[in-house]
Amino acid sequence: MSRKQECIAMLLAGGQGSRLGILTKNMAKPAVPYGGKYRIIDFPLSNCINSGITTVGVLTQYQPLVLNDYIGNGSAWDLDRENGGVHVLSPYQQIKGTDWYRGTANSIYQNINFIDRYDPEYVAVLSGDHIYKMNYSKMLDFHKEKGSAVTIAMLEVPWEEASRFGLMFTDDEGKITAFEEKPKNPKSNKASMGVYMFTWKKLREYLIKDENNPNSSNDFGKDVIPAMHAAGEKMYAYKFDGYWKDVGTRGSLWEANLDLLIPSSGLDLDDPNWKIYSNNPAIPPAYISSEGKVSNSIIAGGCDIGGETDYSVIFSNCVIEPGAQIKYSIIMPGAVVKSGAKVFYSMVGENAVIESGAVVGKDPQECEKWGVTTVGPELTIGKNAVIGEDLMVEEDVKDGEKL
Amino acid sequence: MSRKQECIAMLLAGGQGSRLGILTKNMAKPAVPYGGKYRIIDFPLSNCINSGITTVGVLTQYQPLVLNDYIGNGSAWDLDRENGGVHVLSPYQQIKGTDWYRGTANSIYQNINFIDRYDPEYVAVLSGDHIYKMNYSKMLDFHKEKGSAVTIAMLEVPWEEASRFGLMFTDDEGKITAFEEKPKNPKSNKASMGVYMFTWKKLREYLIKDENNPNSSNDFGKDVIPAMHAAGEKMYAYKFDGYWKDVGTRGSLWEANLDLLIPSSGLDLDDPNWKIYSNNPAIPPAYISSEGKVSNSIIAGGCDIGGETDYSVIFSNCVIEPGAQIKYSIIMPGAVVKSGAKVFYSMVGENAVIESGAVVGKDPQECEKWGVTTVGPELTIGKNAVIGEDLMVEEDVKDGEKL
Amino acid sequence: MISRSCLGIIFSDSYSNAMPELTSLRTMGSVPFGGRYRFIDFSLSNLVNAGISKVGVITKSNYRSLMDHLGTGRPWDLSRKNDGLFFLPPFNSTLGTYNGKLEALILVSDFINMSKEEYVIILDSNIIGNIDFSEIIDYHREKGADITHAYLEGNYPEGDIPHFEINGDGRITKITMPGIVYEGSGKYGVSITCMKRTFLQRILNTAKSENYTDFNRDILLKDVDKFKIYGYKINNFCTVIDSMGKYYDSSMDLLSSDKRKSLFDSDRPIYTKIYDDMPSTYGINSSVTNSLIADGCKIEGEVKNSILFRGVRVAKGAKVTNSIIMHGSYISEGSSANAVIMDKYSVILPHKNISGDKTFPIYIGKKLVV
Amino acid sequence: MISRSCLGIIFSDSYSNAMPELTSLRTMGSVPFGGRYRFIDFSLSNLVNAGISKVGVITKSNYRSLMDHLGTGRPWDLSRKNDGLFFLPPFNSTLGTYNGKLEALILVSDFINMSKEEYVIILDSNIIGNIDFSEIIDYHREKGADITHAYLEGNYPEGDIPHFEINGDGRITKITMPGIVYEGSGKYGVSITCMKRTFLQRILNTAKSENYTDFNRDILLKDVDKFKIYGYKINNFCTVIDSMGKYYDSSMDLLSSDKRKSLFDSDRPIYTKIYDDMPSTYGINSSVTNSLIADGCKIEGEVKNSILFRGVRVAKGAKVTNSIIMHGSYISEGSSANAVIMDKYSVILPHKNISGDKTFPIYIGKKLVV
Repeated sequence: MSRKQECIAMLLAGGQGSRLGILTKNMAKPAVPYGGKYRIIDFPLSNCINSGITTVGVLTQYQPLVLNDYIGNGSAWDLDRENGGVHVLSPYQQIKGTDWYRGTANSIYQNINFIDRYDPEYVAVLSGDHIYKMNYSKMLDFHKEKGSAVTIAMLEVPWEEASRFGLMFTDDEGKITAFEEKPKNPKSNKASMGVYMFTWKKLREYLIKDENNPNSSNDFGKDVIPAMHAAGEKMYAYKFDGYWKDVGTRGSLWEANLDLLIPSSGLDLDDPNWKIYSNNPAIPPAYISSEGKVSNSIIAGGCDIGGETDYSVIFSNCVIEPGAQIKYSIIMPGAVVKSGAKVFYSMVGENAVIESGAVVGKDPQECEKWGVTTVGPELTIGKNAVIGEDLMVEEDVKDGEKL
Repeated sequence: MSRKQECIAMLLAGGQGSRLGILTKNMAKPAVPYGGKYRIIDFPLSNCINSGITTVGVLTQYQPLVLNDYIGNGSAWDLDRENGGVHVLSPYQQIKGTDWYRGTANSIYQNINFIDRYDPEYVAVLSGDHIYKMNYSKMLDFHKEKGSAVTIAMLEVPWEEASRFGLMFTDDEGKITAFEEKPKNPKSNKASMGVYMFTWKKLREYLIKDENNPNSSNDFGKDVIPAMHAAGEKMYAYKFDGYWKDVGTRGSLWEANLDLLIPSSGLDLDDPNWKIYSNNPAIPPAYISSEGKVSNSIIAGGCDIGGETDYSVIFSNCVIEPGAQIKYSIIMPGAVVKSGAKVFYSMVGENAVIESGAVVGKDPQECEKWGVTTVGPELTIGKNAVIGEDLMVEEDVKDGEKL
Repeated sequence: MISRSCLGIIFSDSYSNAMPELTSLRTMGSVPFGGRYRFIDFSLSNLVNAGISKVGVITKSNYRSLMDHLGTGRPWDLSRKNDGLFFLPPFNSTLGTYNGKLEALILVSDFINMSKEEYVIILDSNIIGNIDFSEIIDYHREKGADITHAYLEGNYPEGDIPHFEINGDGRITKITMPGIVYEGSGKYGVSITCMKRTFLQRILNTAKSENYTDFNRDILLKDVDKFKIYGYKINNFCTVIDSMGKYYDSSMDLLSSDKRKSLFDSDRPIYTKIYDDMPSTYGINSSVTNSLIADGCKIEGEVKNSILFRGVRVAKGAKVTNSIIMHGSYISEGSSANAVIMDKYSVILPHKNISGDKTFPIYIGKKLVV
Repeated sequence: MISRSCLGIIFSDSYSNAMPELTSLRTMGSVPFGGRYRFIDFSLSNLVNAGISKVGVITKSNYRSLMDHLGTGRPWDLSRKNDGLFFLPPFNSTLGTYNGKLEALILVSDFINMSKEEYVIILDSNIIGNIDFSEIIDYHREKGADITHAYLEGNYPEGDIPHFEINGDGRITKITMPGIVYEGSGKYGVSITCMKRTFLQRILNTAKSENYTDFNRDILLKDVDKFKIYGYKINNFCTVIDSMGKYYDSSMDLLSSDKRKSLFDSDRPIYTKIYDDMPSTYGINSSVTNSLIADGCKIEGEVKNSILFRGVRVAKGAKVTNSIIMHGSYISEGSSANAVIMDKYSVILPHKNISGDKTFPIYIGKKLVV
């Protein structure tokens, strides 16, 4: 049933993404909405199909239902295949008991059988929570050309941010000579993007070694890569220089959405040669009413916009009633903002309702220490309630309440 | 994404099927091969699609990989749907920790969200390990007509076997008045087939009650059905009178296969109006060579038959070399029986190799207490090895060895 | 059966010559409508929303754009192992075409005969509405009808459309064909009919031996007394588009909230082919009011009382009013379009003003640069 | 790209008039072969096994059975959101048909122009073989060829098939067209050609302006010096079926273990439409030797040196030798068939003996009762 594939991809979608708080209460991080009609996982999945990789394992053990439902049979990404396609892989019970995924490396280890069925020469291991467009097949060409055991995608980050990343040192050929994990005083600004291309034979060998090492935390970055490095395997860095953003925090998720409104951000979702696919619901076009005032915004299908939106991203099926004001905000699918309500510098979760007269978030200029306010999915913010900056709303807020 | 469905099915495929021994070491019971080209789960899945039920949840936590791989996107059963279709549901991690399925009822309880997405009026709960052809839509009509809370499919079994089953007592209308679980001296021969049609609102209510009952073992037969009965819910028995076989033991699996060779068994897999679908590999027709002698047998595609087969079922891609003899046996996919080997009254697992001159199993007439011999999948039985009756071979047997 | 045992047959070509501008390069069924749809999406979605999973699409000519649109049928969940979507070009016709619906149905009678469904719904592809076909089947069964024919009530539309007289039970007692133009109001037919499949087969056999070709004239009118023909009233928003005027007006109807919500009922979605454009972006000085905007548009100018299909660009200082702008068209800087229907990939050059009237919209052909 | 960037174009009609018995009701591509396949399955499977996921099928007439067989393309994994299987009837032809391959390709040049693939493989549907097309593309690239043409070596077959002279590098230096009959042996063309898509577009532009229609005569023969045309030798079992004799002999070839295994290489499976018949049952007194038996047969009698398609019934006492029995046919009690080709659903009545000769097999038409 399964035929040989030159290269398959394993997508690490396991993370609960706790820094995203209430937004990931009921879904894994890769299922979080992004960019008006997408979810984060659309990016690695679209990159795969656009790179010609048609077999993808999605590794998850945390709340897979939303992800499973969203991915469905994979047809949205042209990944519904008789041979290969996209498969959500949760841990399973064995005769001797159950193994939860203990780390990123262990999650691949537990799916060695899945990978072996396709007898691949190369396996791409991808993080499921970054926004970027990347041609993995070019990375594979580089990997093959270098005869590398593992090739790590690398991005030069601003020096001041380098200390937040796993860093690499390379020679002129791109060969990796040393690593440094989130150092206080970085000596390199070459950050790992969490995108690995492995020669499967090598990876398989090191996964088994790693599994047999009782001192290992079974993590790629912490254990497997260093072990390969220590053993002198050929490792190369593959330079990437497009848009790339880790959306692991509320602030960065908010920012990454607003980046879409900045032409110079380098993120173009409208390139017909590199489409980002998503699971589209069957909804009509957006309607902007006679009272609607939309400027510098993205409005997705199914919306009914009667209010004012400025510098904002409004996801599918939202209703912004006449007299409502949305500024510098992200309104996720199906949310309703009623007349007279104001949402400033905030994120509103799926299907949340902001009742009339309520105020959510605050302009940074009016704050001492600003932060993005987040309203959890399915919540209701009562009439005339006022919610300040930098808050995470995890339950309904009553009429008139002030937070 | 998910639209309302009048009736969806939940298929209990969780069982390890320990009585099938080595055959279920690497797969859940519903994935066990049957009938030359089928697997057990083909029967409930085909019944679903033929009954017009197009949304099916398959509940499994034990070795789901083979099952997952076999079900694929569901296209073999016409169950690859944008809305609905077949979904394998494994237990998942929640914020507060992990819940393995604790019992059949608990496995449905844990998937209430999945069911609610389709907002069904009725939910069919089906066992995944029986061979039968049944129109669930007729059962649903009966269920609706009676205004029942739960309807249980019922089969009249021979009195001498009744004590092996959960039994029901009914009035003239089919209303269930009492239950009896595997009694020593049965007073009814009306056995439950493990096929339930529930009104979802009712089932949902009792599942939540059952979950909150610390004394419950969270099983349908033991807990939920008795609780509904005790509360006076309307329960009806729906009479079925076709072929039905529990293939939970090696003996019954062997028998159920050979039943296909008996026209009077009542099991017809060749009915164009009730096809049994299966995931067909791309293989050529069977080839019977000039030396081949086939009588009273079923031979699936991709086989190369040079030997003698009598009263046997030979699955896809088997090779029976010239001079080999197969009698009253079940040879599962890809197995090879070499020249001069004999397989009598046995089951040979997938891809097993019986080397030349080996003898597997024995004629019941030559045994004191006969039982079917089973050779596990992927094993090799060495040259001239001899394996007696009623044995379960779980590892390779050396040349000349006698068991 | 849990899924309704009913077969769907769509005429993709009905009335094609009624709108030559939009159908010279495409069938009626593939005319763009409502910002992201094609006509046939409504018929197909109504069928699949009623649980019908076998649909034949009868085509005559110019069906390539329709084939491209329908593809494997996946967006309607009609890409099936059994059943699904069946393209029915005039295979068996020596002329490669047909006259009249009866003749077309006779030419595809293999398809009808090999089906197993108990009922069949036959309809035209230029009917825009969200109609619960399962209700029609239930009604048909309940009334014990031979034929159930959908109808609307109101001012008679133009065209040779059958007018019905219907008794208290819902049975059609008299049918008249008015000729081309007609005044007044009443009940008039919408080309959606429901029959038992075996009944249709009987009609087709008769038609074949009697050389009947026209369903309305040769069956409905002739046999209104013999057959039990029942009328099913459509209460939702429904429009049959058979002229450019009707096309324009029906499009503009979608700007009315009530009609739009009646058509895009979220319980019975309208499916269409997916193109994966990004959501539309609205520039800093854009102004958009009372308009429907599909995905992939980039709006820097002004849009009012208009419908923009996917991928339309409205440049700075451009002004679009009372217009229908199809996929990929471009309204350049400083230009304006009023009461215009721009077909796909057409362009209005900078500082040009094109203005029609709501009663006389101007059509700009596909890929035309004005 | 990881998947090869190549487009496939199959002529489903090539040589149809060479086997009128089998192609009067179907295209060449849908002729049954090998117990469970249709001709086109081999071309399609070879394409998809090389990672090609966009395939156009050019049809001329009688393509309904082919459409039924191919459906949405699912068995070949060609039911895709992007790419997949494209049916290319002669949409743009006023005659509804075409003469010569160049003309057909010109008629579908929209499809070619809108594709993005770097290479294109064009082939006939009557080529039965398991050929690694990725090797052909690699060879084409490596040689820097303009056109790569597959060939076989051996006794020249009948028919107007190009004969090649090939130099040490593999380049075709001379091409001759022998006319209808030819003796001798050597290298001869098999209609599988590989080109850059842009090169094909160039050829088609020339052909359009020069009114060329025949690929062999107007391109290969004319430009053998101008273009770098390379030969790719097929080493696997491969047969081109263009007559009933060849059909019969090639079918019987499958009873040879070597040829069968070469054709049904499990690394490159041959896909076909799935019918979900149960496996075949062999009765108590049946005798089956040296035969290929598809699923769904019920054999009570004797079968020898034969190929049985799915669902064939051989009654008690019936005898089938040296024959090809297609889907659903029935050989009744006490009858015998020797060297017979029975088309689908045909019947031999009880106690009839039909016997042809291996050099002159008898054909029994579809649904015929003898």
